[in-house]
Amino acid sequence: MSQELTRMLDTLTKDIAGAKVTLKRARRMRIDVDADALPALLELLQGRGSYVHLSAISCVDWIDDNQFELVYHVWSYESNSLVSAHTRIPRDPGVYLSIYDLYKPAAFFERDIHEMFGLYFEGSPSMEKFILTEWEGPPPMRKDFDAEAWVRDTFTERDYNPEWLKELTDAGGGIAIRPQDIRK
Amino acid sequence: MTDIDYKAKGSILNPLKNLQFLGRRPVTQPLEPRPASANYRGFHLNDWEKCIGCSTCQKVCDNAAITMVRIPDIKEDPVNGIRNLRPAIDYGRCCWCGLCVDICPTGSLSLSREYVHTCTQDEIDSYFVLPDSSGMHGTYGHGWRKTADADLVDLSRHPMAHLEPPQRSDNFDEIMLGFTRQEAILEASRCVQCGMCHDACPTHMDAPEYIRAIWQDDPEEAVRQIYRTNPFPEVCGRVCTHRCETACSIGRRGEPVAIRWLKRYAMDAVAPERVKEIAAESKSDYMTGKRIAIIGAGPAGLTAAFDLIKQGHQVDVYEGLSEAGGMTRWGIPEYRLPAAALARDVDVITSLGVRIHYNRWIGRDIDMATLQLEYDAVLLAIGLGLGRSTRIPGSDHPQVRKAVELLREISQGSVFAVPRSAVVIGGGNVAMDIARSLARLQKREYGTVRITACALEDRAHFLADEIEIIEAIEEGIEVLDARGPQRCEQHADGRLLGLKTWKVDSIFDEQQRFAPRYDNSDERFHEGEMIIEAIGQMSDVSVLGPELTELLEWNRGRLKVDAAGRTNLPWLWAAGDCVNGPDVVHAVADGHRVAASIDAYLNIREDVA
Amino acid sequence: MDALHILIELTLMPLVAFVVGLFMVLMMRRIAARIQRRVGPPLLQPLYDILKLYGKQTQISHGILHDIGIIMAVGGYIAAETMLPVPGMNGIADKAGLITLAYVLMVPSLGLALGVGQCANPNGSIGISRALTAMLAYDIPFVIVIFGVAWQAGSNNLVDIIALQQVDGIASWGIVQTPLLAFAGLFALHAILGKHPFEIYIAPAEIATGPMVEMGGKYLGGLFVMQCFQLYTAGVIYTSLFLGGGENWLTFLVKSFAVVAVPICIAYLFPRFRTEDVVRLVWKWPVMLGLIGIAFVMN
Amino acid sequence: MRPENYQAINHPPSHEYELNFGPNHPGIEGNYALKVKLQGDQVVEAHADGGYLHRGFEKLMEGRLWIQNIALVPRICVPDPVPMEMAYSLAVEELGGLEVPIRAQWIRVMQLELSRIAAHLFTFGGHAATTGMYTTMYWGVADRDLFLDLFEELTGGRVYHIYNIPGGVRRDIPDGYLDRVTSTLDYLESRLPDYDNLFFTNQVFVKRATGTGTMTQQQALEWGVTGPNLRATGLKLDVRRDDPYLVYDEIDFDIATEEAGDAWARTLVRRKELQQSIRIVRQVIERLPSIGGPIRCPIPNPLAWNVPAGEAYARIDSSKGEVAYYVVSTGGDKPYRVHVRGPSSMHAVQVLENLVTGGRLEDVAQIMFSLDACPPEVDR
Amino acid sequence: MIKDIPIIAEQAQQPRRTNPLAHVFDELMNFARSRSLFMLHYCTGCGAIELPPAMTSRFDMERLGIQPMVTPRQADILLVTGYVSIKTLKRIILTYEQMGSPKHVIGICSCTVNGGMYWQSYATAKKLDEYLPVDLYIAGCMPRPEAVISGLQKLIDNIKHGKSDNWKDYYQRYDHYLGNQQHLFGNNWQTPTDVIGEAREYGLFGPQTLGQHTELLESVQKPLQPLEMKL
Repeated sequence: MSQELTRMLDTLTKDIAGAKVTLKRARRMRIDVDADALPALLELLQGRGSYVHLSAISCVDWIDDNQFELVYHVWSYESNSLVSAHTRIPRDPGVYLSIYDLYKPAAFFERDIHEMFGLYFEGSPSMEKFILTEWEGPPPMRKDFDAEAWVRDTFTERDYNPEWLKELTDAGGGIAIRPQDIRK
Repeated sequence: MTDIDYKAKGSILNPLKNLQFLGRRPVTQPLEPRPASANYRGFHLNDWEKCIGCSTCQKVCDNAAITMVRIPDIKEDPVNGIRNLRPAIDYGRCCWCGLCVDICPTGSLSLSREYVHTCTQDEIDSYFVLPDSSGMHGTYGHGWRKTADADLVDLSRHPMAHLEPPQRSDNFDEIMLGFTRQEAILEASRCVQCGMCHDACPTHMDAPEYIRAIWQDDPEEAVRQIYRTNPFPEVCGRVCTHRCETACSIGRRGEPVAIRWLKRYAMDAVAPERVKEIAAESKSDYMTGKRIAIIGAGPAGLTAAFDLIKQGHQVDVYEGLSEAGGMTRWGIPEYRLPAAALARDVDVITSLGVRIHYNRWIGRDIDMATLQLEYDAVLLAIGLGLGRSTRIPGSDHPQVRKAVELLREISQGSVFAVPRSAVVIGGGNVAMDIARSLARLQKREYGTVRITACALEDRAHFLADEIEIIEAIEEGIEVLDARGPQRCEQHADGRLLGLKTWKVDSIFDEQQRFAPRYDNSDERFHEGEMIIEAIGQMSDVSVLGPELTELLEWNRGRLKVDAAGRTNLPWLWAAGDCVNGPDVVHAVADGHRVAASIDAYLNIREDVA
Repeated sequence: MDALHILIELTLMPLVAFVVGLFMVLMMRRIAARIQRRVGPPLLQPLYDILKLYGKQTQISHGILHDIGIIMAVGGYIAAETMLPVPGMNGIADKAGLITLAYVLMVPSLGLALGVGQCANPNGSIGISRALTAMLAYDIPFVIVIFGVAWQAGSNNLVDIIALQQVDGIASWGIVQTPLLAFAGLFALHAILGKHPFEIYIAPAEIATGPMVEMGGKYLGGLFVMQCFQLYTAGVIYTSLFLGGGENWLTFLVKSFAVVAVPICIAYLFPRFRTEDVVRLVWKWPVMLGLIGIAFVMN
Repeated sequence: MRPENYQAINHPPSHEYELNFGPNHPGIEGNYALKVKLQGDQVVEAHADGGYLHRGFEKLMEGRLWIQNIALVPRICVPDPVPMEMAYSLAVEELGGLEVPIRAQWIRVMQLELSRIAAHLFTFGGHAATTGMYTTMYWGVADRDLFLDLFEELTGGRVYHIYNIPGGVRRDIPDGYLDRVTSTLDYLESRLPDYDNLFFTNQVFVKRATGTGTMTQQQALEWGVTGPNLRATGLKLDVRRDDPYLVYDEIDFDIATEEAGDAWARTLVRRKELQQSIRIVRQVIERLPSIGGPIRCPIPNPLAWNVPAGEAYARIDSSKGEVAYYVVSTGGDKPYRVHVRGPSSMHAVQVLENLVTGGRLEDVAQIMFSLDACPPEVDR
Repeated sequence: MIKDIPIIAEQAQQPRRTNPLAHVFDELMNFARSRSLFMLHYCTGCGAIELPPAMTSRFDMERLGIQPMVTPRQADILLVTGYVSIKTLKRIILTYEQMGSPKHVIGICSCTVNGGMYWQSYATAKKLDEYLPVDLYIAGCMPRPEAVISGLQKLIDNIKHGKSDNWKDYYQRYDHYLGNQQHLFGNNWQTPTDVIGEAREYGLFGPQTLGQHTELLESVQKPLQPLEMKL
């Protein structure tokens, strides 16, 4: 069945330049596609391929390539299969097209990606902050934001000094390796 | 299971049926806390007897909740891999996931069934707890503890490809074939980075670091880490006594990480030319102009040479034989350590500028007095070149040989009559080496193996490595334990017949002195055309000459040196087996120590000058 | 009856009401606990709650009307208690009629409305508007029932009504004489108490406890006291109207507690209605039954 | 008290006013907020406001070892944590090419379904409480506690089980455990008539729930509704069937559906699922003793586990809907990226806003609970 | 439309009450307080999932006189159940300031002590006692209902003996708490409650009530708009 699906997808995507279909395992297909062609691909998938359920939009920050990868996971209730459409866009300026008019759930995911990665979606119904309304730092999910360093700068650790520790310190022992010592 | 038409079934009076509960007993539990289930994840318990302070729990803790605390009352024992650290838990971080329990290499950590702890702001320090086996507020018994099927520690070693007995028993090809890249990464991944190996290693090799580098598939970095402390990685990667593996925390309950083989893998994986570059990375550009003579091109001498040349001194090594390596060259058979591997190590050292003068026997070709005059410092690293004798009746027979000497002959390729049967006295690695070397020769010459090895110790206390014994048996050698040699029997024509042994009852007396007691009712005779004594070695100190021997201080037949390896003469140091007894890695450690001492001495002299 | 006697009665009657009310609250909570399969609060819990609330250090007032509102809420009930005869004490019951009582009983709701309006919390405002709607709903059957009983007894004086019912034992009780009115009355009582399914104005999940939203400390304490009085009032009115009042203290208390227990038992088995459903339901069944009852009475 | 802060709200001329539903509000599931604009008690506009439970899980997971994350994931959905562990484990197993032993798979199914039962009991309680029927809540939570006892015995933790790790489960089932599961299931079944009398056939509740928060099939598909909420619109769709994981394709169960698509239908679907879950667990109890073998496949040392590079998308049907984990590995010892798709990120935001708008103030809480929205899934 | 909202508080503690009954009265009040605790129904974090069991039939908190209350005005104890995201922490502080004294904060789970599970998270505050005075901690992640009940019993015991009065510390060292709040929330942070005024009212005005942080507050303070007031 999976073979048929791949063939079906191959014919579906033959007009889309640069689209590459790979079968990852049963019911999981991957399509790599250029950023320009993605909306057209999704429209085809939804309209002719019955992939009506947008399961998620994932964003991956490939900072070394200076790119964001957007992965659109769409599910078909008819053929019971998932297509993950992968596309990459430059990290700068980080603007892309919304697919809200195709898939309504995109509103949430695009808004989420906007506040977590700072990637702007043109045409999305709301790009207002939702979760991080009171956060002033950079988009936190970007790889160049070092959350642990931020936490170190902002908060202090609790400094316990229980009796047993005092006794050990007096006897020449005491704290040897703190947990932060082993973290690089 | 039928579907109910809920809407139709409902009557407005239906809920009133539940007024019956007015007459039923409540389900409420008593106010006192219930006992938790048998594998509840409550507060920590730690069995301090079992805990070795390896701090693996700290590494797996996802919440950075574990601090290692030094307990002065506990004795450190690096050789057996015990540190006086114990984990303390910050319950302001802990999430009771129990990963620390599942990964604990010793199984000392467990979680109790206790779960109530409350405190006010003033008592907040009570959230930082040093768990022992008594629990937080009293013992509630073990809850979550390690089980066999849930261990996160990989207790079994990744097997290495090796030659099977039929393939190896008639040749001197190297038995262990080395890890492939995939195998090495898998084996390296077993390491929990506790660093017990580092502490136990005489030369304190950065084993966790190079294992990590191997795991990260970066063998060059591994080689770099290795060369920081050991210029004999090819040798140590094969024949080291691997105290690291004895101390390895994984070895507490399973097979230790194959640290030695991983070292060898790192060397195998990097081209020799690249190794030379890496080894030379920290070499000083500045030449001090000091000259140092080193007698003996064994591991100790060459290690010292390696260090000293890197510090910019000029080093001359005098070697009595035709090749460098000392005991590692002549005393270890090729199937364990191919000469080519050793040559690569030596090559790296000579590539830094160390000059080795071969076939220069001290006392014969050059004397100590000359060296003292020509050089700023002299290091004596002459090793243990002579074998000891059992001195039992008949041991002066020409066919009763010393193992080291015979091994040297085999290594040098000297031709001698291979005996059809032989008896080896001794249960150490040298005994196994000579037994297995002879076995190979026998197999090649006669197609059969007739060798008996008898050791004083019983099987559980053999000095040789377990794997050596197993392989020896596989190769057809009869290994007998607890046999005390009594007499070398001769035929009337002077031909050697074999060895007579008694069963050993005990080896040491109450004061732990060597005083074997035998059971002479259990007497056995082992046939052998040749008997080889492999019970220990000694130094050939005759090279020093009587004058110097007089001047130096001695300690039970060995040179007396201070902690830095210096003799009582200011210009003379001694290092290696001749001081410490036989052990390659110890010799390397010694080489480093002496080199540091010499370097410090030369620098001071320079300052004075 | 001299003035002093009246004065003593006027003091004692609210006090008795309060104490009995405390136990009614306890009963309510215990019944709830029992139905919910748990143990429930200790004996003096209602008293502890009130004591604690009055002992709070912070007492936040939202203005003078807020204070007055609470005073009206509690005061209205205190006034009502003096009009409810108990065994041995009539207070001013023989002077004030049922109509007065009905009016006095509206005071607390109005007072609450006044007080909550001051708090400027939208939840409170919604809550109070719901409370007034509910009042509008339950007052109609309530008045019908009162009217019917008064017609039946030929007097709108509670003392007379009780006396009449005690003439002939159980047979002369209102519940036997006018069962339809009694049922309508129970219905109205349930709505007056504002228990589920008529609990529309507290509704924590919808409007976060409505009128009580800004009440803390002694204001909330006042509401707790009011609750004691409310339960007591409901129990005693119904006992007086339909169960022949109290022949002695024992029967009086048994009857009142029994009356209160009925809506409470029902309350914990039902969710709440929507506002319009409450109005629709209360205007439908009890009003219909009440009117039929009156028709019977008038015949 | 600073007096100027106690101004009355300036009512706009159209008599619209805003009301904050939450974060501290009993009508909100968890710590979440809904800003509703009202006209009378008609909701004209609703805006969800999340982030009160935001912890940055996805960032945290990038900084922790593969195995450390198993302690982290259950916290993403507190009332129903097992599917979170499971989806993460499934994704890592797919990446690492781990073959989960059959026995572990059956244990996992049992755990998933027990978790579903516990979550549904909790939801019934919460839903009933929004309409003021606390008795159901008291019962539901108390009966759920019996299932937590089962979890405690199996996994060592009542709520956060941390029991699944990539490769299998952490402990085998204790002796006599299956008997105790059976008796707890029997108890629950004997309680179901009581629940029916009290709650499911309670006409007051039926009246309140019918027609509340109705969505059509078309809307449900368009808004990305999943799980019981989708099935309440009459669609027989279930990840367990359509995209089977573990051993669900060997298990016999019906997909519970209802047609109406309102709060009542959603509750009823859960009620039926409860029975189906009991049925599934009973099948597991029947099969499990005959399935031997290990409970976990060997995994590398967790401290030095480089999961092969790649990406995996694991989907699971939780009691709330479709849980999915998108995990990307670059071959390191930590995930490069984990994206958590909680079902409530649809239900608690877009769907809730849509359903609440145009409805009544008194139904807001009920709609939220009938959708079984779980805010921590949204906030992550 | 500005309304004056006076605070009717108990007069500051009398130096020494001579009336022997006063002592009995105090004891009685402490007892009543300890036996009647209204708990704010606010699920701040994941530990809240163990509160329903503790409240409901199986563990029935009402036996101890504890019942959930919906608004802060009515509540005596604030259970901070686990991690507090910074966004929630603001609401917790607002809520806390609106509660009537005497009030008690209970920090449940690891996260309130030292960050717990989320010690490296950019979104959560790590130590609750920096921002609010905490009366009691209950250990666990999350604590079981029995542990919660044990903790509450301890709190009851402390209140009965008049020991649990950390709430006074908030007034006496307001500057310290405000400083930490400003550090985290920014310098524009303000709440609708006039803590300093209340401190004066209660006679809890201490040397550390005012300080550089309250000065900063004074300088940035602005009348709050109704919507902001509700945050």
